[in-house]
Amino acid sequence: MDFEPKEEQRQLADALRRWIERDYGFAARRDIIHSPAGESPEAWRMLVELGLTALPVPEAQGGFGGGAADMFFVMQELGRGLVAEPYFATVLGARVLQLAGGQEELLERVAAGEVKLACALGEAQSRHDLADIAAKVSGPVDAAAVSGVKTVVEGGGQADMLIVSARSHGGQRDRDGISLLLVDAGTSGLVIRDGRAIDGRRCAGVTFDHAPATLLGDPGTAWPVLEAATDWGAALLCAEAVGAMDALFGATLDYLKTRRQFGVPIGSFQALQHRMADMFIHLEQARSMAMLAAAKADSGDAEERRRVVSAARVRVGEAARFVGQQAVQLHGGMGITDELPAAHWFKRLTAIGLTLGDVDHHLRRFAGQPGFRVA
Amino acid sequence: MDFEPKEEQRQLADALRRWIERDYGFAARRDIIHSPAGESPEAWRMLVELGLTALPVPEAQGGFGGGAADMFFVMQELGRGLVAEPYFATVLGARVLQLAGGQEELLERVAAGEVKLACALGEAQSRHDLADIAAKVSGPVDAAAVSGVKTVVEGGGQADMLIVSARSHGGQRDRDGISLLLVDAGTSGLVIRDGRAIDGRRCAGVTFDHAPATLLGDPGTAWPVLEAATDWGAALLCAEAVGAMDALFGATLDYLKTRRQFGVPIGSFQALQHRMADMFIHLEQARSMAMLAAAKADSGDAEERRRVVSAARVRVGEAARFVGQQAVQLHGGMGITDELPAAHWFKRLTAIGLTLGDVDHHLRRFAGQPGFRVA
Amino acid sequence: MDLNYSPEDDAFRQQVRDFLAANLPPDLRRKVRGHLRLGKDDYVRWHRIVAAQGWAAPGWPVEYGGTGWNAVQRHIWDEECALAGAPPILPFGVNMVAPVIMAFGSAAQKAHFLPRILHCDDWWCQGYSEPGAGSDLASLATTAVRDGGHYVVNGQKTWTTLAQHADMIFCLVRTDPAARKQDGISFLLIDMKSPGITVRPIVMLDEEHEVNEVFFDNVRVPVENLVGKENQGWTYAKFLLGHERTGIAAVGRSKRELRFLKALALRQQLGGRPLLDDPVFAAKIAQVEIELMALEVTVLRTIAQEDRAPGPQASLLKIKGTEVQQALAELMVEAAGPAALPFDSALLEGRHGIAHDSADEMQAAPLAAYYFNYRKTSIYGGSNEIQKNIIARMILGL
Amino acid sequence: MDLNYSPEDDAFRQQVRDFLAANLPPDLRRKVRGHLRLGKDDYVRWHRIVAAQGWAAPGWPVEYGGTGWNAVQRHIWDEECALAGAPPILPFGVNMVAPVIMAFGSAAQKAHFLPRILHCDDWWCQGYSEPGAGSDLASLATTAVRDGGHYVVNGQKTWTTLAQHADMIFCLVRTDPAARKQDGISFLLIDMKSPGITVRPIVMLDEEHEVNEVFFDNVRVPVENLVGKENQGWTYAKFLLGHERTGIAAVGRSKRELRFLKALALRQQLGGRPLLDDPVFAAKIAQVEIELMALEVTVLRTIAQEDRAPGPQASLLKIKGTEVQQALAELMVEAAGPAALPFDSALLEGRHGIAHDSADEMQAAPLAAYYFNYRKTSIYGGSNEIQKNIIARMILGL
Repeated sequence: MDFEPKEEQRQLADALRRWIERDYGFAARRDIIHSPAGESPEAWRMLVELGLTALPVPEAQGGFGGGAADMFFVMQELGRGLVAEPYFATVLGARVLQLAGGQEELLERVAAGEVKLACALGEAQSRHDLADIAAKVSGPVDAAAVSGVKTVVEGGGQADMLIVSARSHGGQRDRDGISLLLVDAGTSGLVIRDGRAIDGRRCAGVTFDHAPATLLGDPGTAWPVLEAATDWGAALLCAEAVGAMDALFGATLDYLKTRRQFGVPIGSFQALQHRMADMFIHLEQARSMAMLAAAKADSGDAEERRRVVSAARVRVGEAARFVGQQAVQLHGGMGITDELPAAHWFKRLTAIGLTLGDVDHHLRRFAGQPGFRVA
Repeated sequence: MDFEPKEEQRQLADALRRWIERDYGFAARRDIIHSPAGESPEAWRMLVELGLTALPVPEAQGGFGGGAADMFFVMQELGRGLVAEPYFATVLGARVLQLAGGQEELLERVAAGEVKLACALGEAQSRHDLADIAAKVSGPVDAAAVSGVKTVVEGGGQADMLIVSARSHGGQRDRDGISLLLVDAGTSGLVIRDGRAIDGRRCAGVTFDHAPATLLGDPGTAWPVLEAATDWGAALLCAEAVGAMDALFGATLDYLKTRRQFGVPIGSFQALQHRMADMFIHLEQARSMAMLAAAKADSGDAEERRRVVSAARVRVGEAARFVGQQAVQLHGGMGITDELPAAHWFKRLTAIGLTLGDVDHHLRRFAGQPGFRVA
Repeated sequence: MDLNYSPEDDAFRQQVRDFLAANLPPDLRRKVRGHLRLGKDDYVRWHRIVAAQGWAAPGWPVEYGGTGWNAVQRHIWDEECALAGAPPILPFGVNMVAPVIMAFGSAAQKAHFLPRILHCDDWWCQGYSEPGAGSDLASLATTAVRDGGHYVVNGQKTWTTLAQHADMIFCLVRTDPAARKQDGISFLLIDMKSPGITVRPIVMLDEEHEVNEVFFDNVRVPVENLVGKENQGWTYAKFLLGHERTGIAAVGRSKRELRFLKALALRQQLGGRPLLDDPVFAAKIAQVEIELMALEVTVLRTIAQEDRAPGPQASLLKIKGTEVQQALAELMVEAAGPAALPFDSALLEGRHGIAHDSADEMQAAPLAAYYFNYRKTSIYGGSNEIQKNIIARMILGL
Repeated sequence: MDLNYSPEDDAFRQQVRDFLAANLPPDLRRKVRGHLRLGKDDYVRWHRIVAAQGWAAPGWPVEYGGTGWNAVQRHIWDEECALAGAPPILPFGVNMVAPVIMAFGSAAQKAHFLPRILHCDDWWCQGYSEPGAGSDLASLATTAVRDGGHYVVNGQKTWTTLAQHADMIFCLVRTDPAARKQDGISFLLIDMKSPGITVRPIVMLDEEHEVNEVFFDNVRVPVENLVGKENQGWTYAKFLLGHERTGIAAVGRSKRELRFLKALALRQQLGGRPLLDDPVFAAKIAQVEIELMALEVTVLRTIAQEDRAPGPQASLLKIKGTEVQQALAELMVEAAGPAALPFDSALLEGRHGIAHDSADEMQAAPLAAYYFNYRKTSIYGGSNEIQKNIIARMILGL
């Protein structure tokens, strides 16, 4: 058993962190997220150069064939550095392509950093249930089209290609009948409404009106791929959240040691010390679960994967809420200004908590696994 | 609006408290609850003398016609003083008799303190659902008999008469078909297994085997009476819990001011000060809800009564859990010995939380009222 | 013990409701209920409507323009305004500086300022906190040095709410640097148009410009604008802290937000049923609703001690009031789910930026900003940690 | 990063399971799983079975009778014993006094005491806490005054677990009253049969006789029973605190209790369905289960730093371990509902007092006592508040 990064994992994380410290600091990030584009071509180039787009892509498609455990250390750094580029959207899309099969050329281009992806999965009514799909597939298998409205598509306005979930048959919340399709962002029948999200990233509403689309796999059979890919993505979000929490916790600890009131550092007040101890415990428990999720996110045992990923989302989500809220509280007024990174970690943690299932969703899913009822 | 006791309420509470301080102190109580009988005839005589058995009985039956608001101040003192006599069982029975009607003579004898009652309502499978009744009524209306097993009957071994819920018709959890019956404790067909409860009181398992019984009201129609009476009882338990919490909180505050470690009173540690502030807030919020429940427990508006009583049980229950556990914690080792009253208040609060519905039961009931869904 | 409102109270409530139904502008009501941002005009417009009715300052003595209502009536007024979705009457003038002027101000100050506060002719802001003096307010460093008929003020205030709109600021300033820290403080009224004042916005985490830094660079303030005696300002500030504070529990506002939350949870779906019918989510809402019921009774218990100042009991109301508000805001975000992710500042400001697909989206869009904004409530007005210190010391004697 | 057990670990686990299946007496297993009370004989019997296998002190060096297992193997052993429902090997001898004797004791002490500890020939108890020295242990007042070849001990210890069975007690005593409080303390081994020792039971809230007061009235202790140097006892006590403490998380035991809770919640009904299927109750169990999963990984992370003492990290394990244990106990009471109300001390002691109506009743009857008893876990071994102080100071540098 080993909880340390391997040497190449450590090197990559270190390189990423050095780049963030040098070129993606708080002020640089602020300019990027408030720019009209909402992303930075230079930053993207750097992520590609570091090998991050190639990391999760299989070696056969020019990638490094990294697993969720490799992604763990990358996502942790991106969370720490509040990197707002559409990287997660792209690698989540790459994971879908890899699991669905049949898009090897596209995967190569993703690995090379030439193509950005986004996953259009949620709809207005679906909340956290990704099987709740009203969008429809029409046309023959070799000339399919998609119609429907997808909401809150992270990186949807920045992507070159969209991966869309839509229904080939079945009732609106059936797991049977779901298809995944590939849609070119420049195609006809597509309206993308790009906007900012609460964490400074971009998300879009996307309307598909008979948009030409390529089926990924057989029609109506995509649920296992969709679930496996989003579990993998959920595990990555756990790692990112741990990175963000770690940094936020550190900033709060510094603040408690330097901010003085009543003639002493406020960190000398026992009530605040115990709060910090509680935050520390949350953080360590969350870190443990994020590691476990990374270890199981690409497991072949689907129930074990579901169980561990949902457990991690619950535990990390609870920690993110507590650490986020309390870090802001302990910063006092400074914690709720746009001017310190504290609030931005808090906002990112909040956004993560609303992405790919909230705590209650995953708690219900965890308790819904057959193994839960075995005493 | 007025939150203060009326003059006669205050006088009765004062008299009760003086008696408890004089004759029902910690050592005296210990002897009573460890005695074979588990109750004290002298204490009962005193409760009768103070008018407590007459208090909730209508004036027409020789009582004082007191409402739940009058009982509030009495129950608060009994909670504070940890009085373990079967008083609650008796007045809950009296409330059933009053609401069911037709037992005026028996109510007179209850008011006079000549008869103790107990309510045999729960069964092994029912947990907190008092409509979950497997016990059966048999025989004609004027010569009914009861068969079944009732569990955890408070004061069942001390009572002269038992009030029993049993089923005249309907399915096991139907509200329709429930009857309430009166059974003489000395009658044939009755086995009473008396034992101690975790709070030092007495509770019994009672097996009825064709025990002769008198129907209270028409067969199968007792649910509204049962629900109204137990709501009234639940409001009384809120008042008792507030009294117990009040006393436990006071004892903890004293302990924090006198117990010294590291050369200072432990109450000078900020983490413990904040804990006490949290307990204080719980206590005051619970007190507010217990008052509201007392004001509405005999209301004619059944939905309002259900809503408020269940809300009060939830809020008081949460407070009891927090105040109880933290008071014990703050007492350190001393808090978990049998030798200080702290643990006994804690145990009584725990027992109250398991009687007539726990927090989750009442939370579910509160959210199940039609008004909850009106936005 | 009698927990019912009297028939007179009920009649009064009806009178208030009738007034609100007839006079609260629908656009303001819509903004408030929809968690949109209020501009200066919104506040002023509503204040003047209420002032025209003579109800702008229910807590004031009748001779200054108060209503003569008792504490229960004032509570009913607050509650009904909040339930209806009326903008708040901002406290800085009516509830903060006015009571100090009444109690300690000169005749000229009373004659000049009080009517202008009542009718919202002046917009006031509060100059207490400084970068180095937050929870430890008495360590403030802004100085006022007497120079003939003026004080010359230098220093910096911060977290000054809506100072960008303000005509006047009331400030705690240090007039005797040699004295013990609470003893050398004075209470000054300063015209915001005075030369030497600079207001710098502080953008908050929801990107709203709600608070400011206010810099004083040799600002000359006429000595007539000193309230009471020099170096007695701390006493006046403390007087204010002990003043009417049951409003801080915000029971009426939280009742309105609870309704919003339930309506949202009825529209949102889980497994094909309204989210409000999910046992786990219903239990969370029920728990907050019950906490709010308890808080309302606790407020009424405090009020029932008719016109005695609530004192340290107000700390309990502040803590619980803000906890309930924050819990409601958080549950709204949770109910909205991913729909709470988009951040649409144009919509928040009442403009229509992005084309929204549905009314639901428009209702969800402000919620995360609202949740973020409300994190302030456990920090400002004496953080909840400070309130617990107060309970421990003043009520529990620890 | 690799979170899987190695094939060797798996093989070792199977070996432990086989041993337990063959050697754990069913009556002990039943008592432990059913939350009944263990008597002296129960502990001794199991200790000697394990000792016969050579596994009674896995943490000891091999030369004293240890097993030579690595940290992961020791963890597997602990976990499997707990899962199987084995009585604990009490820590006072094996894990507390033995390491001190090994590190600081004389050759004679090692030769005499260590084998007797290994085979449970002596029952040890711990004499640390005093009425005036709980969290502030260093303020202890029990004195030992040198008189020729003896120390004469006077004073009182308290919270002494199972002292009523003990043959030996290891004590912190004050040998230099003039020194700074941590500096004048010595570590003495005292025969419980010495004249002048009185043991008084302290009955706990669950009415169990688990702890005691121990009074010393001119008790004469041979100087040979001093461990290490006079006035160095505090150092030895601290050494012990930094020792192996991942076991304190009690992951194996909590896994066993989680199974018990689920089995109970499958039998109990709500609305005609198993309580475990109620979404609200299921969510509570799931939350504890997830906390326990996280704790297990946190323990393994600590262990993975192979044989480095966990140090202040142990405070985290202590806090979370006890919180999980207490939450499980509380949920059991909640699941049992009113059935947890009867208190049957005869049943707890393994006798059959009251005739119970059903196996369900017998399973429910001990649960409230178990819940009450487990309130101790956040108090003893350094209260959880003290553990937070340690985290703040030692890990966070506050």
